[in-house]
Amino acid sequence: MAARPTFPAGLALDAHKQQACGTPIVELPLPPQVVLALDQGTGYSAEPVVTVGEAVAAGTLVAHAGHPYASAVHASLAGIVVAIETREAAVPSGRSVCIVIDGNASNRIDDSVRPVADLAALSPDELVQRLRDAGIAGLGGAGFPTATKLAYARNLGAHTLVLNGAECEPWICCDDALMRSAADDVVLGALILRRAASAERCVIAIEDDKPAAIAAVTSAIERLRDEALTLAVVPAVYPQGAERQLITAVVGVEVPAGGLPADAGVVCQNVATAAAVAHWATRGEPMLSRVVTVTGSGVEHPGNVRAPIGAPLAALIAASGGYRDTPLRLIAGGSMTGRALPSDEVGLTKSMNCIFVATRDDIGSRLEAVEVPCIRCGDCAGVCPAGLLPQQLLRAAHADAHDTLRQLGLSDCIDCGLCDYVCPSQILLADRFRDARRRLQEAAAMAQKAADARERHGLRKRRQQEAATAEQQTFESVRDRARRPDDDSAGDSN
Amino acid sequence: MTELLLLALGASLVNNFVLSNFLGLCPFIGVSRRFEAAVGMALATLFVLTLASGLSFALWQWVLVPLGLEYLRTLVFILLIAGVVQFAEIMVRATSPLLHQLLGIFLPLITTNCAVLGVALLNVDRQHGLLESLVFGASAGAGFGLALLLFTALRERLDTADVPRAFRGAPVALVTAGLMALAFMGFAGLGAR
Amino acid sequence: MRFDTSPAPHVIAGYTVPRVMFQVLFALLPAGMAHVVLFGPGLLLQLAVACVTALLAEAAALRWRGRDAAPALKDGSVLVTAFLLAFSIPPLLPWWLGALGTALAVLLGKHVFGGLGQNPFNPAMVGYAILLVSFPAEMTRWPVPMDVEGSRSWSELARMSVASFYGADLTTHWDGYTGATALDSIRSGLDLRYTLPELLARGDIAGTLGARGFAWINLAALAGGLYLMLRRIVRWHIPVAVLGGLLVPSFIAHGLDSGNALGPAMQAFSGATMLTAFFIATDPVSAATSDRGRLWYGAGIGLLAWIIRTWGGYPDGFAFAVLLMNLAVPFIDRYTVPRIYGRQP
Amino acid sequence: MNAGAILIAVLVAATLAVTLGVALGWAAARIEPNADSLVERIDALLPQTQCGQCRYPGCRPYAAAIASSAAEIDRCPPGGEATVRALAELLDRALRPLDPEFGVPKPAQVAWIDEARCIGCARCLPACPVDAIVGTSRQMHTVITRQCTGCELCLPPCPVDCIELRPAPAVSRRYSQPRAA
Repeated sequence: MAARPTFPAGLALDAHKQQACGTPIVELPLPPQVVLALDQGTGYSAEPVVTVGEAVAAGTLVAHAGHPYASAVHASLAGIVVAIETREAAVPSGRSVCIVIDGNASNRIDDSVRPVADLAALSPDELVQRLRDAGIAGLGGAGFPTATKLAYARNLGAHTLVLNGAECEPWICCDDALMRSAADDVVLGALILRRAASAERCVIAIEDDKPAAIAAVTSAIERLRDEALTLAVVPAVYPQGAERQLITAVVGVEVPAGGLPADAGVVCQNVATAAAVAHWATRGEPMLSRVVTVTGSGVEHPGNVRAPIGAPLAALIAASGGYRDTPLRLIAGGSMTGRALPSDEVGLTKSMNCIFVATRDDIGSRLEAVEVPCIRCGDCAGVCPAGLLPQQLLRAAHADAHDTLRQLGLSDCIDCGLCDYVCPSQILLADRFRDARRRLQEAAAMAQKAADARERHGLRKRRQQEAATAEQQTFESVRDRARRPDDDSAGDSN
Repeated sequence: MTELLLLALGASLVNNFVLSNFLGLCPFIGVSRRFEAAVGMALATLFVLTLASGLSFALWQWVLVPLGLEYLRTLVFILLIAGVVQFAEIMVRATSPLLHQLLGIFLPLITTNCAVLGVALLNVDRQHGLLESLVFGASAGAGFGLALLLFTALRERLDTADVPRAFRGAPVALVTAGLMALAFMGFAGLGAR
Repeated sequence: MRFDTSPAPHVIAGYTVPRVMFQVLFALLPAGMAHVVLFGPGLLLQLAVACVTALLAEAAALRWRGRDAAPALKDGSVLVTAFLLAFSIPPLLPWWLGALGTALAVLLGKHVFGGLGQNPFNPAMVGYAILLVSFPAEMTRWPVPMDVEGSRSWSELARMSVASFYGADLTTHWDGYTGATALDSIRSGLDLRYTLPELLARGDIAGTLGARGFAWINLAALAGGLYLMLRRIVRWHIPVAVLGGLLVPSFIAHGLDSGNALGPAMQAFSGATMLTAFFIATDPVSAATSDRGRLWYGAGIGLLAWIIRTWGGYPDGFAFAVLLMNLAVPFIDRYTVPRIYGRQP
Repeated sequence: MNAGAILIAVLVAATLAVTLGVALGWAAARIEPNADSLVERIDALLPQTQCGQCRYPGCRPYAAAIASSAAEIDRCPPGGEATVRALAELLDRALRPLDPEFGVPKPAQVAWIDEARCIGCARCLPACPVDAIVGTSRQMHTVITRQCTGCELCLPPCPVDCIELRPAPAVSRRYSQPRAA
């Protein structure tokens, strides 16, 4: 199949996938303890519905998704809740309330875990609700609740479901492994998601450097014979797997700035999410585990591991043969956008697709980098998939010039890190932009608050004025009424 | 036609009022910190220069010369320019009070902008006709505006540059203006051959 | 186990500024060899004095600001400035003028604005323009190149270059060895109402592709420039735009008036055309930043150079054309922001 | 030079002056200055706490005072240095530190009512410039945290000092785009 045209810019990177991709997916033995972060990576936390000391079974709901950006959390291990407390966690803020469960050997499974018998009878709305209850969240890296995304897609009338199997980021290959071993699950999940989103068609997009996955998915599609389902092979160019860029490559439309993919008639889900949906449909299991790549020169046997959500990362690394050499960074994600974690005690989250244990061999280029002033060479602008001018943004960020930053489209930066990658001055551009974006968001929130206060103050002043006028009128009418019977006092009004 | 074109080219580029003749330097340095203000200043100066050229020509040709009052020209021109500038100020205040704030003292100072009086006097010295006066005034204004806008955009970039402390602000602005004048020397002799 | 944290991305390509700068120096090699063969070893002397002065000036400026000078001296950027200036000035220039020009280029053109990456003007062109305006006689005296017929020997040229470098008066010994450049001779010829064909028929002006001597240097610079484009140090926008801005009007003008207007081949292979198009105008610090902006910027340089060459007071307008477009860069950048993904143009 | 020439010269100059004066006077009277748009742009940069620390009865009156150059831009402690900077940039005025006479900047804060001690006197309700306190007589009052500007104007009327200021909660995070994967 010929590769199709893609989004502008981007860069073909050294993939580093062979390390972890040679071996089949390994099942992690049940760990003695799991640490379930209630923020699963979106910045919004679920609310605990269990108390310390309570016994839970595998699949028991332990935290309820109050906010649409939070996802429900289920016990991934049968045992006793031993703590509910704020801990270090593998989430952007660095900390989250966590539910800690000590396992007992019962392996009891919650009664609610039953195959979904009436799947075909469920309406799309019911499907979305059931997926929300099952705590299904995007497994591609953002951890955004699938149900919320589907609800947006339904509200805005999305016509196409794009299933993201691009996996463009170096080092990560969990989706590749999953597609090769469980292509039927992916395809089944795709059909369920398409129905839940009420989309007309579904396209599974895979980068052309994964021929085995392409073959597996192709034959799974053939077995299913559903005309709404097609495969798109996209070139292996980073960041092909970024939602907006993939949509442009596959569907040929751009997602409007500041809008959602659904505004362009598209909803995007990860292939692993689709497989998890299939898991839920066939076994009734909420999201209890995921496949994660454990890789880097710092682990003995790189590979893909299926592990319960909340499993301590140390356990995953131990299952991969433990550390070797001198591990310098523990990175959740790949080399381009992964977040370096302070500790391997944190639990696996739904959004964590890769554990990259990096040694000097892997990240030496960054460790040895010496930052020099920007020479405006424009290489960063040449690769920016969002069409931005990082060199100009850097100046504006340095000067903290909010208007300029907005004009230059800081909010459209997708944080792919390519500008850093190519910069000959070796400036930490992506990090500066993250920082500037945070400041910009804070300023916007302050401005919103000020605007609200201005409006309320205005309303209050008007109300006071009206009250004063009314009082004046009342006073005058009372006075007039008091005056009418007594004509002699007419002259007093002067 | 060619004559007028050469006149315009000369007044705007080759003998640029700011960068070759060093006329009108105070707003050039003073109103070049913000681009919006510079655009306003460029337009105001263009307006004043063109109007003052036409009116001063009329006064000269039809009042001062017939009455033999040529010696009054400096006084009368300044009076005239002051009037035009005041009018420009009223217009600016009505259309954009923010611009009025930004231009501040430099708006009334157009009155004593040597570029404006310079154009009026040069028109008389070179015995320009009405059309020539207007073209000369307008292109001098355009040249002033061009230099001002280029300079302002440069200074905005210098604002975020890592300039040595001793050169920050006015010193580096003056060095930049000097290098601009150097670059404009490239136009020297243009049209002379 | 605990780990250090650091922001993403964790792996970078490892391109560096010194690598870029030394590639540029390397690409100047062919032009340098052609220069030495045709005009004698003067260029080497100029390079030596320019490099030494540039490094000293850079070190002094950084020391004075209380910064570490070592990395800046090693990154090669100041050497690029020195090389470009040395290539632009005549090889017969007395050493103190070369030193003065370089010092002004580095101090006034670069460090007043804050050093690497901050200078709005191309430092080498600042130095060149100051020298040209201040010392017009010295700055327009070139050796007669070796490819002009005559009985000059290279060793004699070398002796003259060294003598001139120390400031000897050339008129006594080497009168016939120096002269104006081809572009300069054509200008003065045209001023004296000769026609272009008459001038080009003289053996001392035009070669097959362009001006005697300079045609080979331009060809060599073109080769070096293509190498830089191949190595992706330079992208195509600026060189193509510079050449387009120069050649399109010269093609039209030559078509209209072949008696007076230089043709595109002569324009392309004389003076500093190729050096500017590939090495000087492409200095990223002082160039426009977006691709579209770079097209405007380059075209402006080419067009202004053509205007100055045709009607102006200087024989080769490239230095001023570059400076003029340098000062328009922030203005161009303002209006050539590329369309952002997902936004209306 | 004779007296006639002087007279003519004076006449010409005077005529010109009078003509220009009349024309300008007419123009000044006919063309209204439009100050409101400037006041609005200044008001947009103020934090809208309506706290009155600038000694003007609210943010908009202070904006009007700045626009007419009656007040300097250094009187707004809740906005802090950022507001002074934004104002200086908008108006191209010199950057200056906040005048401590009008208070010192504090971290963002919101009012909080100790409901155990509140006697429900309702005196704080009219004091709030943004109606962020709810409650009626003899009922417990409470502050709508999201709308409170932390202006402290509710403190003085409270007879039992049951209102205190607490650090404002962090601004809410918005849905950030899924990252490249």
